[in-house]
Amino acid sequence: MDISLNYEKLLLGILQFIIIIALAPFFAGLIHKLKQNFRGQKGINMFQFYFNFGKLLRKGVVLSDEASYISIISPYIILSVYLIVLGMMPAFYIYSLFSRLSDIIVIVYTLGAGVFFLTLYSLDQGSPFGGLGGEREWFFTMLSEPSLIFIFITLAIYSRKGMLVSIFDFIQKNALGGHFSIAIPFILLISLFILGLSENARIPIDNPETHLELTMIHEAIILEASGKYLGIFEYSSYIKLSIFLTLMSLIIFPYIAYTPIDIPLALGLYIFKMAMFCFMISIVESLNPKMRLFRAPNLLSIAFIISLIAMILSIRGV
Amino acid sequence: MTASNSVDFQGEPIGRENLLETVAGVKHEGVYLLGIFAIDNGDGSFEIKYFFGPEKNSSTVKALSILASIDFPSISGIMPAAKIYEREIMDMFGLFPLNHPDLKPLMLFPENWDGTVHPLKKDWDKTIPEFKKYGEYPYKKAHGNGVFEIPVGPVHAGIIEPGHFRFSMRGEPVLQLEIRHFWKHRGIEKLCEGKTVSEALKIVSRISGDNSAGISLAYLEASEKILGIEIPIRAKFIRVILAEIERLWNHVRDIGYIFMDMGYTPKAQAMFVLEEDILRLNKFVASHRYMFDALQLGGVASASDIDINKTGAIRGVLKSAGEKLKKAEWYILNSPSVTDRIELAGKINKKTAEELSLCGICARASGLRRDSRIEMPYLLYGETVQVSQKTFEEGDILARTRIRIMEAFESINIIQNLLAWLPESGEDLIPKDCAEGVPVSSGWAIGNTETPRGNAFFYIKTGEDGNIERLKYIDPSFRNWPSIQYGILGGIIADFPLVNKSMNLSYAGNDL
Amino acid sequence: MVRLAELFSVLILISAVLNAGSPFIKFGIKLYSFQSLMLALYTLMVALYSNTSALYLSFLFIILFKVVIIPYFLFNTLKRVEIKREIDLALGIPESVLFAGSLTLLSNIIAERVIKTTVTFGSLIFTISLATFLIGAMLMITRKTLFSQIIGFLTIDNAIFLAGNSFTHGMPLLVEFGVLFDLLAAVLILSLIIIHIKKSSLKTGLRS
Amino acid sequence: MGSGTRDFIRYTGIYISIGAGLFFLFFPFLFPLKEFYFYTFPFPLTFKIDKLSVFFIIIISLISFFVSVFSITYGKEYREKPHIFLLTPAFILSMIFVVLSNDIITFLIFWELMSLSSFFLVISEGKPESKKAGLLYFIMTHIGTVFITAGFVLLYLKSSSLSFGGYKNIAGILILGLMITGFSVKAGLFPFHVWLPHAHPATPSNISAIMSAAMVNVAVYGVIRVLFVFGLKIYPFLGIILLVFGALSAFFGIMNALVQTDIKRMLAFSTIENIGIIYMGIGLSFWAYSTSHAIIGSLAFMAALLHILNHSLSKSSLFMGSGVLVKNVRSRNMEELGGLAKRMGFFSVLFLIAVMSISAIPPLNGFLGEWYLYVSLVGATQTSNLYIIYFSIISIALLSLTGAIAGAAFAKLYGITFLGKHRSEKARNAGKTGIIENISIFMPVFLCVAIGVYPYPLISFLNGVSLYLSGTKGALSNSGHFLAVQTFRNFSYSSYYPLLLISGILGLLFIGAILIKIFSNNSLRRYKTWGCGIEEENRAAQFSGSGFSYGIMKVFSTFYSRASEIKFDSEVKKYFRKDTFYSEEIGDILEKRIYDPIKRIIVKISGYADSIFETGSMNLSLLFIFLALVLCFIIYLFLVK
Repeated sequence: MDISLNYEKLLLGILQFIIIIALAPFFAGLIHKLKQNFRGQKGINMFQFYFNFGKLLRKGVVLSDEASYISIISPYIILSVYLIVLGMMPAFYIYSLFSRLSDIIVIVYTLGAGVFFLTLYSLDQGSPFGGLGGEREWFFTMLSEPSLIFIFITLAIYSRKGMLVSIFDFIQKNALGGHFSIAIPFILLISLFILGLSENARIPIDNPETHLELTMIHEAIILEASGKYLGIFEYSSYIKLSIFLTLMSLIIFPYIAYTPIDIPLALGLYIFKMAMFCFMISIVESLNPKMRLFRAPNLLSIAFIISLIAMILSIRGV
Repeated sequence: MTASNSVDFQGEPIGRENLLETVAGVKHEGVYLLGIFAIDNGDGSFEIKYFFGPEKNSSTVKALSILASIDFPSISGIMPAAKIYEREIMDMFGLFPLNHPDLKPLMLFPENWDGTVHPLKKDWDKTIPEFKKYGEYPYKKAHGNGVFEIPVGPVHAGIIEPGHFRFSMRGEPVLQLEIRHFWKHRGIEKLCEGKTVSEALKIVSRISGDNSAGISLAYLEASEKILGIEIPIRAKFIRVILAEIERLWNHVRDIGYIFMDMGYTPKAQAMFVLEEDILRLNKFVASHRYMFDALQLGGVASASDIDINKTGAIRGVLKSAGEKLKKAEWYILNSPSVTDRIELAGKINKKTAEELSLCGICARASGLRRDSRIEMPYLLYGETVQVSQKTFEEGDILARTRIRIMEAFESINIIQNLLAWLPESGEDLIPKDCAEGVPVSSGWAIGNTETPRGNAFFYIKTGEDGNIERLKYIDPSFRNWPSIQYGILGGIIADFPLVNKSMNLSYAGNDL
Repeated sequence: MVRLAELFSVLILISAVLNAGSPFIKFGIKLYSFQSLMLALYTLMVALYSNTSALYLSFLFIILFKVVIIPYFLFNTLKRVEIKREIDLALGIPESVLFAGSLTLLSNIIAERVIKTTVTFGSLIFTISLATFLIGAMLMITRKTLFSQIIGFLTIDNAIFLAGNSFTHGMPLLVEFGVLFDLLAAVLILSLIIIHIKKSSLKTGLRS
Repeated sequence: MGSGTRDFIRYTGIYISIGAGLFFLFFPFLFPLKEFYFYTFPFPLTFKIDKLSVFFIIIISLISFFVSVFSITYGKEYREKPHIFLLTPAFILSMIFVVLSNDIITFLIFWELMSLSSFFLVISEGKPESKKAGLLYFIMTHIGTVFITAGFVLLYLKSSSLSFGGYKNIAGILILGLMITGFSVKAGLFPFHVWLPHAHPATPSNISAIMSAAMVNVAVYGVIRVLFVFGLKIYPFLGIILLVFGALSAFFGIMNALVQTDIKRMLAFSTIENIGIIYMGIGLSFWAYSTSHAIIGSLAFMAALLHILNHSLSKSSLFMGSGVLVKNVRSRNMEELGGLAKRMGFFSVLFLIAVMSISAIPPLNGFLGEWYLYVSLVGATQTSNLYIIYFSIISIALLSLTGAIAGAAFAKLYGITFLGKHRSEKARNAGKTGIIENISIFMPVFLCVAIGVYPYPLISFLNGVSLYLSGTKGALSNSGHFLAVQTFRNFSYSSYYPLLLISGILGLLFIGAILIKIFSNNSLRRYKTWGCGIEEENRAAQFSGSGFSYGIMKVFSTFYSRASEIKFDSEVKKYFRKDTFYSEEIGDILEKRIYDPIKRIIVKISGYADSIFETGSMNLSLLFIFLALVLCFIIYLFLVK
């Protein structure tokens, strides 16, 4: 595909970027709301996480005495790292803002940079809980990164393209004809779903709602954050969730607009698909207890082997 | 009446040189420690009393006592469970336990309390020492390259009571755990001194909100024995029904928390809804959600009388409780992910449980057959109500949770039976002589009942004027807290909240 | 149709891998049932594709025996012996899952080397049936409790069915029926053995 | 020797090193592609500059220059041992001459000089541990030299020429095997790496920087020259073997690096990891050239060359950084450091960038090499050879695992060392870093950033090197704005725009920071870290390095030899324990399981032989020597045939 830019593409790319950033807290809120409904609670407002973000911005920051420059820069770095990955996703319009950057290896390693700074942040305040979270974060990242790379490389081999934008361009164009397997996207989706749960600190790997310092992962890392920094961390986690959900929605059924006319339909479908995955995640979270910490490798190894099988199949040219 | 809570007591203190020998002999008989406490005789001498649980096939409590003035021999080497009691005596009376293997302050923190002021001595003039730092608390240390500590509490992230846990770790496994509690000592024992028996009841029933009925019953057992009050049969029925409703409520809530802490929130919510139903039932039956003031000296309050309406309400709640508990049990036994989460974690083996004289759920899950309702029957237990005992050998979270569920079913059964056999209404709830005015009598007695957490133990001594001279309460949580560290040792720290919740010990009851 | 057949065959393999990754017996039986359902659907696709009437019957038999009756028997036995999960695996879960993955790689190599003959949907089916076969064998070797070994055995059987159905456009119906019946008998006998072992040694539990 | 003389010797040595570094940095540009002869007795020494040696000379002299500048102030630590600074220029020059040399004799002479001078540098601290490490290094490096010499002898027999010029494409599998084994011992490839984690911590930091960032590259140079210049490109399986050993080395090295608490030992293991990644590139490239997949070959070769450069830059700055830490804090143990970021502002930022570079975080240079490697591995899965497909799948898995664990290991290194509270009094009283030290670390770090952000000139240079060696044009297109490579059969490109990535991240960072600044409450208050309501100064109450690596270590526990012990006060029952003493030793499993038993066997045999020689007669020992000679002849006969 042609990835050269003109003003229209750039403008629409920026528009798409802003829309998916703005939607990110909504999906996180939707999952929360659905989970509460499954429990028989009335639940929060679906837009609650926007209010939370606003409230956190209005609050002042309390910074630890021990904090160095890492505490001040890393929230912004993490936010921009996740933003740039989100900006690569052709969520509903093919020429995404950073479509040129969307090489598969770059995506995985850029996400890794986010984890790197997150764990540095966790160690910066000299709090025991932060390090506990950082250790577990790396533990799960290490287990899930090979699967993530395998998933992306499978997609690349499957479509014989190296960039995310071209990959989904290929899948969409060939979805209805040609030699096209539904087995590979299906099993990739299983693997990606497990990874999405683990990377976004969801049950059964982590419990996002707990107050127990000793069992949590993501929340333990940002335990010392307050005010706008906490707000940035929260927003970054919504964006990360959005990245994974968008990937899933693209793999299962890509419908991406090429011209401005198609955008409304594609946007509608995008929101619908995302809501579907939110629903699925909330069901999984309601039906499963949190795993024991050292049982998680079982689940993640299954994700790895499934993506490996997908890769073998894609190399065979199924 | 069978001999309820009879005490095998020689009356005269034995010589302190014979103490260790006697205790070793007592231990050899296989009994466990109920409590150790001191009494200030007012003349510079102190009497230290030792109470031991009954032997098999007997319901008689063993007791010993020695006299002391400055120090007393420690029996912790023989009975490790005595450790905390002796530290408490050192704090409260200034008596020094000789040869104590792990001596440091228990309740009075050197960080802000003058260690030379001992509040339970009769000569303390109630002046509080100046608030300043007097010393350091010697925490246990773990040494080694890369070993670090995680101090948790006393202020927690959630709304729970204060307690300090200090983990020494190297990665995830816990190398050592030290617990330091008693952050909000209320001075209840001192407060009750000089009060009349019925005044003290109000204080005592509020020691630990969720075990109000159980603790009050133990107090009433003791005080009614001193005063020689015979309780009407209908009052006995109502007392047992209330106690069992309280047990059911506690167990339902604790099972809910187990689900909550493993992140299985929908099931937890089902349990919490049931808990709320029972609390509302409490309000309807006993006119208070936590059953405060439902029990009175000699019987029960007239507001807690169980009429036909209340019977119906209770039966309705019991029915839904039975159904919901069945479901919870199914999930715990049959859902592999749930079972996997709680199996083999937080294991307290039988030997540790025995050495630390555990009680209640924790003891029964570790294979000890301890239940005051069977061992030292009181009220209707042992006659009208036959409690069947459940024990597990495993001692892990699963065993404790299963015992909770089984006991909740047992409670439902007991309540249903008692409701069916409840004597005609219209009988007295309080004996005539008691209703007119509380009789005055001097003497001492003990009361021991099974609260949802284990056995609550009261020792009450009244003076010539009928007022309380010394009141000692020993909560099940006080006995069980020290065992929690042996449950997590070698396990990983992420399991600790579940281990803690599965025991669900009280901070308030622990810290009087 | 071919794509759907592919999907079902891949899901057979995936469920075998999941079986290697789960220490829970009940889940294993459910997975076996699911796997058989996929096998049945695959057979249906082959039947539609090649229009062989014998395969329709085979589809029905698989549904009847493998999806319904055998899991039912297994559940029944499980209920009577009351074991919930196996505690002693000879190989840890992540290791056995990785082992299953390498077996898939291996069978892919073998398939590429060996298969020259025409098979209904290419050598993919051979890879998958071989991999499923090997994972089933691995389950039988690495698990210590009899139940999981039975599941491994049944997985092997499914793999053979898969291969058989794709090689010759279905085995002769009589043979297939005979095999199914044989299988049922085997499961019944094994269930009896399990119950017997359980009764004779209540304390020691189920160790084969 | 008075202190004045010692200082004079020291400074002389340092300035000679700086001069040598600077001279040889520009030397290739002054005399491009020339040959030199020095007629000395009894053999002439011949040297030649070609594109491959230019690349390595530049790296070696660059690193030597940086480290020598660093030594100006750091050298004061070793005021009492001026001979270190006389040996250093000898070491540097011998490395450069090894790379330059154009015949067997010259090569072996300078190789031996390099080994000897580095051996003396390893034992220069004079501590028992450094003597032990030096001995191990000496033995291992000579085993390697034996293999290399054997390979050269065979080459000579085959071509009857001493000069490298006569060896083009004649080396068969035996020669390649021998020489690669020999060079791999020096490079510290798994499973010959045992000397490396002992030698680096025992050596002064400036020397370990040169050893890790330059000397190891000399060995890699040998491998590349032997494989691509001397080697017959008809052994594709050799490439696969190198690929697999490279992947194992990378994985094994980083697994061990993760659990170390000694900074220099950890960096040494990281060297093993990076050598593994370089070998992966070399192996894959050799395979591809042997099977005429020129595109994949040039990509993989590019990955190897880039990684050699990146590793040298970041590793030298990290080793210099560890020297600064040792100098200012007097401890190499991470568990005793902490909180240094506030005390050493600029230095901590430099260290952070070096750490990010070596853990391959985009858009720094470390990522660039790994990106090429991934792309070439993905390309290899598209070929029709079954073995390379499967081995590249396995390599991708191991490489990604390595990448993730490297992130963890270096986050731990930086986080535990520089962040949090100070973990000991030593760290509290840490001194400030000097300007010269900062400058000497800043130079490689700046190059790291520059290469990461604007690699285009470098890529064209490396393209030239690869073109020189392979003779085929690669598929790298360098249009000045992005790096594009053809990966797949059907004319598809993958591309990486480092400039766009960095400007995108910085732009978003800038916009985000401004927006948040405008819309947020900017009040900031400093307070103590949350201690759960306890008011106490507790340094132990923060996460430790050993704790940080626990989770990963637990999952891969089979890869470690781990012995832990808890000691209690054994007199009392468990209910009254006061203090717990925990000790844990995590060792290299290969060393424990293979090398130590071999050592024991050798000691046993030599003891046995000793007893024979003591009791036996002269004849018996002569018989042994005779038998050894006969054996040599037999081997010779077989080899020549």
